[in-house]
Amino acid sequence: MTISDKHLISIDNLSIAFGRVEQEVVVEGVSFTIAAGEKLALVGESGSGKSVTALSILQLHDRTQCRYPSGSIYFDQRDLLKEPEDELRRIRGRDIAMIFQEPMTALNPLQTIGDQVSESVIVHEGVNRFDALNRAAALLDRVGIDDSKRRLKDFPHQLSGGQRQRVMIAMALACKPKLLIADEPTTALDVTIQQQILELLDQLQREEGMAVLLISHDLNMVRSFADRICVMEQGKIVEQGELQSIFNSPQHPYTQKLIASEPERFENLDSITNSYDDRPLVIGEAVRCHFPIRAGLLQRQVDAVRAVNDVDIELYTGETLGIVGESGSGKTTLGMSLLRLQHSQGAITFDGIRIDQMAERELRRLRRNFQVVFQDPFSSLSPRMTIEQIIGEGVTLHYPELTEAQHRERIINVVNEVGLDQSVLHRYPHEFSGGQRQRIAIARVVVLEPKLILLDEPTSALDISIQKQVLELLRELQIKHGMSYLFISHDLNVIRSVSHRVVVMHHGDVVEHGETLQLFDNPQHPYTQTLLNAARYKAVTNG
Amino acid sequence: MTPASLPTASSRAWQRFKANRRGYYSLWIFLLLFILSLFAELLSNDRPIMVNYEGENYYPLFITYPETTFGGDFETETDYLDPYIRDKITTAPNWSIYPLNHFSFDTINYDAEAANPAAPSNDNLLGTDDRGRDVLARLIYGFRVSVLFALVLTIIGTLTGIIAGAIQGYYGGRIDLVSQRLIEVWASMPELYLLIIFASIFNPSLLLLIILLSLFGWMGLADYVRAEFLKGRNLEFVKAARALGLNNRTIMWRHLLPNAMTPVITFLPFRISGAILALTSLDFLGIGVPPSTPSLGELLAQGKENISAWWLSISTFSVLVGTLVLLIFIGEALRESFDTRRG
Amino acid sequence: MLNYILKRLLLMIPTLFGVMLVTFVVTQFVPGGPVEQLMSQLKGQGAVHGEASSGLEGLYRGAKGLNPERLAELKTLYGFDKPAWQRFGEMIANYITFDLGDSYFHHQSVVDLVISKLPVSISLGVWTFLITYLTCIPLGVAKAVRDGSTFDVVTSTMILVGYAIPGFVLGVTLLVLFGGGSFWDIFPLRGLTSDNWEQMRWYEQILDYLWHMVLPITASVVGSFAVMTMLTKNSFIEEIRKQYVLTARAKGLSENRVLYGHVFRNAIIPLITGFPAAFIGAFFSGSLLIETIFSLDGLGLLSYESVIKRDYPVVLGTLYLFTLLGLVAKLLTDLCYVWVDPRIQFSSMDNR
Amino acid sequence: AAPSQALGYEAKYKQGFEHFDYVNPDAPKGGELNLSSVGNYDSLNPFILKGISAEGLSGLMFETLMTPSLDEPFSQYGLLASDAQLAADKLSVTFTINPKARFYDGSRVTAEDVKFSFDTLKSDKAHPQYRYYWADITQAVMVDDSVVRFEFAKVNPELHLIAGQIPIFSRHWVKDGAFDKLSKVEPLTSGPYRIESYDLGKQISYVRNRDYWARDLPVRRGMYNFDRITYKYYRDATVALEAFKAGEYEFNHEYNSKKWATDYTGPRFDSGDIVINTLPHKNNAGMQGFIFNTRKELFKDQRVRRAITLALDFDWSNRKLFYNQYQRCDSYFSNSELASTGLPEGEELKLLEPFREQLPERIFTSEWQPPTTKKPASLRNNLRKANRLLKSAGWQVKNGQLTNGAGEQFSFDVILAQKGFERIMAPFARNLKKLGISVDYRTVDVALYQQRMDSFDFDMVVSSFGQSQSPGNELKGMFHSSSAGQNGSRNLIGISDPVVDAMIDRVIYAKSRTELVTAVHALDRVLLHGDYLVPHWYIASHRIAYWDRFGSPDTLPLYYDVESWMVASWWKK
Ligand SMILES: Nc1ncnc2c1ncn2[C@@H]1O[C@H](COP(=O)(O)OP(=O)(O)OP(=O)(O)O)[C@@H](O)[C@H]1O
Ligand SMILES: Nc1ncnc2c1ncn2[C@@H]1O[C@H](COP(=O)(O)OP(=O)(O)OP(=O)(O)O)[C@@H](O)[C@H]1O
Ligand SMILES: [Mg+2]
Ligand SMILES: [Mg+2]
Repeated sequence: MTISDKHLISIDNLSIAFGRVEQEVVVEGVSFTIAAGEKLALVGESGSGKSVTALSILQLHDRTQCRYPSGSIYFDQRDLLKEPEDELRRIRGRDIAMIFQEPMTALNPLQTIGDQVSESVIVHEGVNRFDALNRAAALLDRVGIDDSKRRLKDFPHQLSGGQRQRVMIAMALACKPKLLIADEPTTALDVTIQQQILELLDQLQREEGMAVLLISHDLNMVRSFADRICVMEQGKIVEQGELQSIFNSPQHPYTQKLIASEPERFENLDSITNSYDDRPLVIGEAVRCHFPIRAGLLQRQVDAVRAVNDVDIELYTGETLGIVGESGSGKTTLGMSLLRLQHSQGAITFDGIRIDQMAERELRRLRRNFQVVFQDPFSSLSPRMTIEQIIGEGVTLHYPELTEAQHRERIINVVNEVGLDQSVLHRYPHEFSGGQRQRIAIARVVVLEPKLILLDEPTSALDISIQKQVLELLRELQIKHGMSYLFISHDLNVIRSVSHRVVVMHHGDVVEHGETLQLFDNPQHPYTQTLLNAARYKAVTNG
Repeated sequence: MTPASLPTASSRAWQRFKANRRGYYSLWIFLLLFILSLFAELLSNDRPIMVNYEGENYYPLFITYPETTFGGDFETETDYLDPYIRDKITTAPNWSIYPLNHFSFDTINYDAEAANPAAPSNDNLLGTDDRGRDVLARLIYGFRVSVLFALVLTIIGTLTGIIAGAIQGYYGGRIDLVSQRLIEVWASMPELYLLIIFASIFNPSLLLLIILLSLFGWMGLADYVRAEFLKGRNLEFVKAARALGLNNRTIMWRHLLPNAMTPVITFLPFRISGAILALTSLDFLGIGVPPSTPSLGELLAQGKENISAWWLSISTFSVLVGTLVLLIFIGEALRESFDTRRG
Repeated sequence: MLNYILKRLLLMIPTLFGVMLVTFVVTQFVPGGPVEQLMSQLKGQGAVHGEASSGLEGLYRGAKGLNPERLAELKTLYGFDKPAWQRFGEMIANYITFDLGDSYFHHQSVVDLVISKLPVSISLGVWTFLITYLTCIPLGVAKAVRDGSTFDVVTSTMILVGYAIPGFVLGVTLLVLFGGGSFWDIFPLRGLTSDNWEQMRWYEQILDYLWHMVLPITASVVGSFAVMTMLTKNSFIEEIRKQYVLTARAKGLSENRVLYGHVFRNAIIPLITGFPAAFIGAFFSGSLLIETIFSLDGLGLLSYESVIKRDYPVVLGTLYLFTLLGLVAKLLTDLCYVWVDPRIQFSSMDNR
Repeated sequence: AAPSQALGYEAKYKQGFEHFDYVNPDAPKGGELNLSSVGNYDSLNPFILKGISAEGLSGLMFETLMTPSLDEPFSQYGLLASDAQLAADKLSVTFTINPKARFYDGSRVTAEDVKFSFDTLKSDKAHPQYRYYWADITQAVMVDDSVVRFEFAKVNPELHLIAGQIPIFSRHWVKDGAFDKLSKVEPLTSGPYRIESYDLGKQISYVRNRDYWARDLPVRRGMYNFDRITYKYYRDATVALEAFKAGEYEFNHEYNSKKWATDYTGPRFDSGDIVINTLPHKNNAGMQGFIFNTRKELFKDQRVRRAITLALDFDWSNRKLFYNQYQRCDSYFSNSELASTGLPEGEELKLLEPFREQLPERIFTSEWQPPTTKKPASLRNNLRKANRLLKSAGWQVKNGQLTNGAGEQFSFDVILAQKGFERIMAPFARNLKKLGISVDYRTVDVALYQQRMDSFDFDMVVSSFGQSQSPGNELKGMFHSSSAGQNGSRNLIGISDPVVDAMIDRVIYAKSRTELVTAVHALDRVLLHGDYLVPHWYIASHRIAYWDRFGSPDTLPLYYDVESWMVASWWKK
């Protein structure tokens, strides 16, 4: 194929295989091109090879693990597959930058975010450290991080999920690359900030002619942002074309299915009301969690991040309570505090028992009843355990009576229920796609059938069909076992479709709560209003 | 795929181990050498495997015959290398089959001419040590004793180190604070004096040595493991494991330890070789092993005493380097088998 | 944190006390104290010296055996007439003011003795320490990056050979080859400086010093590469495959910047664990072997001899000093952990 | 009045002699001599408890009233003293100090200095050994400025000689009395050398005193020829030898047979730059051996001891371990005229006769000879003999183990203080095993060893009984019954035999040298026939190597330590 100058990057018949011993082809014959200033969206099933393809553009796969049976990646007249490492290094970060799918694990845990964001500027543009830090602060401002000067000195673990994602974005944009690969860049962001980010990308595209390869499950976002669209399924591109034509007349059955599925509110969600008379399952009274801000040589505390401020919250048996709110508003911290996974003040009652002062040893026996799906599934999976061990561990602990066969059957069932094949069981967490890991994290928890699950952004990395499958599974379990969920999400559609009630958090406070539909229809607090407006606006513009 | 055919975690680990060819072959070579050395008696011995004397068969390797059996003077065990006896059992019609090397670890080549330590010769392929014992035989037996001793010592030391380090690092707080101080006190115990005291009470033996060295051998590693655990216990997957309701032991064992193995595996080969050397480091106090026990350390010590007898140092040193290199390569493969991010 | 440091500092007192107590008690049970040593010396020929009698042993004509009167006299000489608890009490009281007492066998106070041995120990220690770390870390990193390559195998084998060469054999071989009369007589055989050092100009003095250090440092450094290098290598390998390294690479950083800017800090915890101890060791530990071979007068020899000769003031005094330093070093190590990895806390697992 | 003293005989050198026979009176003066020492030093005062004093101090700097000759058993000639006079009651000796005697600062050596030296050394400020050694010298009395008298507590044939050996130093060296702290001040003495420079622990140089007061004295003629003598310190003997080969020092005395045989090779030896030599001597080598602790039941039977003695194959050890450098100890006074030979005759027989009853008949009928494996004898033959002896003592081999009637197995332990003896034990143990005896041997910490010795808690050890040319009191500690039960004594064997006691008394109270020699012969015989130990070996020469730069006297002394003789009487070519 001749490479037209118009194409910034052109991928031809690319195949990628993993495994040192037995090779497993995960991407097969993929071809697409992106012109300068063009915005291409790569959508598709979770685990279809989107991230792997994106990484291969930067040639970042571990060479001992990964092979390219066929294909070429031309960028700037050069085949990146054949370029020497030195050349690639010059391209990376400056010409092509990437926003990684899982911002939590993609940041260096021991470097301040200031250093991480400013680094590529220092390296590629030779700016001195001081100026680079200033630029980093400005960038953080632009991606919506408050108090950016102070945040420069923070380490990644001090940030919320969404904040980390924004750091990742700032990092990628630092050198104004010619091509930005954005792998699920906004999954952890609330709608308002998401909007802000997209506008920023748009602006850069206009001003600098930046091309964008957007990988996303959020069709709304794709629709409002992309020029062209590629659909992937099982390692192959099944359809590609102009945005409108694909949305209007999808050809491939998978594309059709994708576009058709929109989250709907589950029907019988209101039936829970009768149990409100009972005692709530979880009561949190005046839950408070402040993180000290330290400064100086002796690291004395000078101030505190008020992540959660005297929040009162209740959750009833069989209920799903949605928690929404700005990124960094304390949702995760609140959830963790309620489960005693985060040190906090305030009274917490679970099933009539005060657990806030309970010793860890006693608490351990109760833990089976309340489980959690972490916001970042990757780092919550033990890197040296296979999926079977990870899922089986809880089962062995809490259902010691099961025979080996039953045990295994149970694991296989749950894996299937979250849409994975049982062949994944012997693999290790790093061998999966983001969405797959998320499902594994969910499977690990639901298999225990606890009374309460804290779901922290459980569907952010799932495409709509899988998302639906997972939500249905959750709902089914709820009906069958009367399970309760604390459901944290930025996706208001999802919240709307699954939750009985919703609380809205803002800067560590619960600013509003109520029945889902009521609250959605008639928001009281100004923040809720902005949030819903933004969502509505988004829906409308994409309408 | 049927569930049964799924590779288990351990079989995948084994696959990874095998994938490191060098380590894999090293393991085989090491095992081969070790197993061979377990049969040292057959390879290198001063007793014939079989003797036919005056029409009857004897099996001196397995049965002790007094010298009088073969027409000698003494009712004590026959010295088959004594020319007097050797003559009787090898001149026709009598015959006998000797092992490949005619010396056991403590056989003195009494009838050789050269002064000891004697340079390599047809009789003693690697020469003799300072009292006329065959170096080759001592190497073979010494390898066995040293490796066994070192393995036991290493296993004990490593396990204790891991457990102590893990508990301190994982629990932290007061447990860490107090046990660290206790260890500091324990570590500063004048080991040498303790050993001397022990030596004045007990008779030296390998077992005593193992016990004594084990008392102190674990502390260094404990610090490393503690550090890894301090670091590891903050990671999210540990939080996840706690959320699951796992008890601390399981979290430490299954979640943290596999991720804290770097120092353990790194030190393993060095610990083993260190233990091999420790076998004689205490000799001068009289609490080393009894002087006839063959050990690589003993040979090295002799090499030091007899610098000009190069065959002592060089042969022992080669065995030691060989063992160490094999162990390091095995260790490397072992590390890779822990490294799930590999194939 | 401040709280924690204070707690650690305060805990040093009972720890030190424990250390001294344990050691003191142990020394009470060791056979052959200084009095016995002197007794046997007085009796002349306790043991045989050399393998054959040659008629040169000093004869003590009055020798008759232990005389209780003399024994008591000797005991007083070393202060052993007082009960143990009293001696311990006095010792601790002195130690608090850093009065470490006088050696039984030397003419100096323990402190002076230690100070007089420092130049040798520091010379040896600091050079060895520097060379070791400056070689091991880059080498370990390079090996980690090229894991499994020929370079990796060859360097591994080399450092292992160095590790396994018995120190004494290496030292003497170096001496014979480069210092002795049989081969090349290039380097001096003993001491830190030449006899006429005082008369040299300053740059000659430096050269002379370095000239003297070559052999001892070589001998002490060769065996020290293996462990550190392998530790560095393995720690790096452990980290190098993590996702943040991809991020760093995606920024287009040079390999060195990725390795030393990003991976290093994550991989360094195991290296830190040994570091302060090694650093303090560099100043205060000395090496018996090297000192013996190269006729250097350092702490290695001092501690060994004091243990063997039962020079208890030196044994206990140096122990006190070095334990104190060791405790400080350990605290520093722990603080380093936090400094490297701010997520590390020392609080108990339960209250988080 | 006599300028010489001798123990029980006429001194060889008569008044007015020119020089000792073993020096070259015309030796040229000048040049340097470099020597070595293994270890360390931190003191310039050789007389105090603390510290290790520098090599050469006592020999080169300190002088005594009398000085011994090296070719007589025990004679002394006036050095600082021009005259020595034993009182008639033998309870004191009076020395007249040579009026020429000077310390190196030019001040005269006076009786006050002598008294001061004696008093200081006997005080509790000095090493306790002097107090014990001179316990019977009660005091020094200043008769006048140059005459001093030492008084004795009791009569003893040696005391007046011992008094002549007291090292003398100036009282101005010590000044204000803190003798035990005096470690870094150069001693003020009268000897041929003084310290030129020193570097503690590393080296020390002495320079010849050109105005040495005694340089023309007959006892000093032709001696102390080097202008400068330097001792260099090494921590390790192997390294020191390398330094020797590299020429850092010039003279080396080797004590180890293996090293002597294997390490003295290389280009410098081939080219003749370094000379190796063995100098014969007549030092009394005494007796060394694996001694039996006869307090143990196992070794009470002399037949058992004899049997075990037969199992040591000295000829093998000498050939295979010692490169044929040693001779077998065949007497408790090996290598000297004090060793017994042949059968007892004359005076000696008369001494033994009264004890015939208590003595084995063999003493009178056969000469005692250590077992040998030289042809026609053989180890096998010796072991056969041993076997018979053991049988007659009631020991039988059962299941390969020697067992007695009570079913006890024959086994014993040997503890060693030196690792080097393990290689000697190994073949010994092998041979014993053929007899069915199992031996356990191991090296132990010196302190532990000492403790076991002091309490006689051992079966067998290596011990050496050094002897002087004129044995005396010390024999009591070694072999007398009075010391057998005394913890810490040197009678490790536990000999408690009235005949031995009687012979020792004869030795101690011998009136003349001849009487002494006879009594010693008789004692030797009794001890040898008691089979108290497995005799070892001795060497009748000094193994030395030196750079070919020196001249040495044509005549060798008889009784000497080669290094101090070399320092005193060699010269630079
Ligand atoms: N290191 C690896 N080893 C083996 N298989 C891998 C590895 N990395 C990814 N895979 C497999 O490759 C496939 C594609 O993964 P990829 O991460 O590209 O999916 P994705 O399209 O990004 O999915 P998602 O939307 O869930 O992130 C998945 O099936 C995954 O299991
Ligand atoms: N360990 C910590 N140390 C200091 N500050 C922290 C720490 N963890 C969280 N924070 C801060 O607390 C605030 C709330 O964080 P939290 O993770 O609860 O947000 P969130 O609502 O879950 O946001 P997101 O939707 O982005 O995940 C943030 O400002 C964050 O920076
Ligand atoms: Mg992905
Ligand atoms: Mg969150």
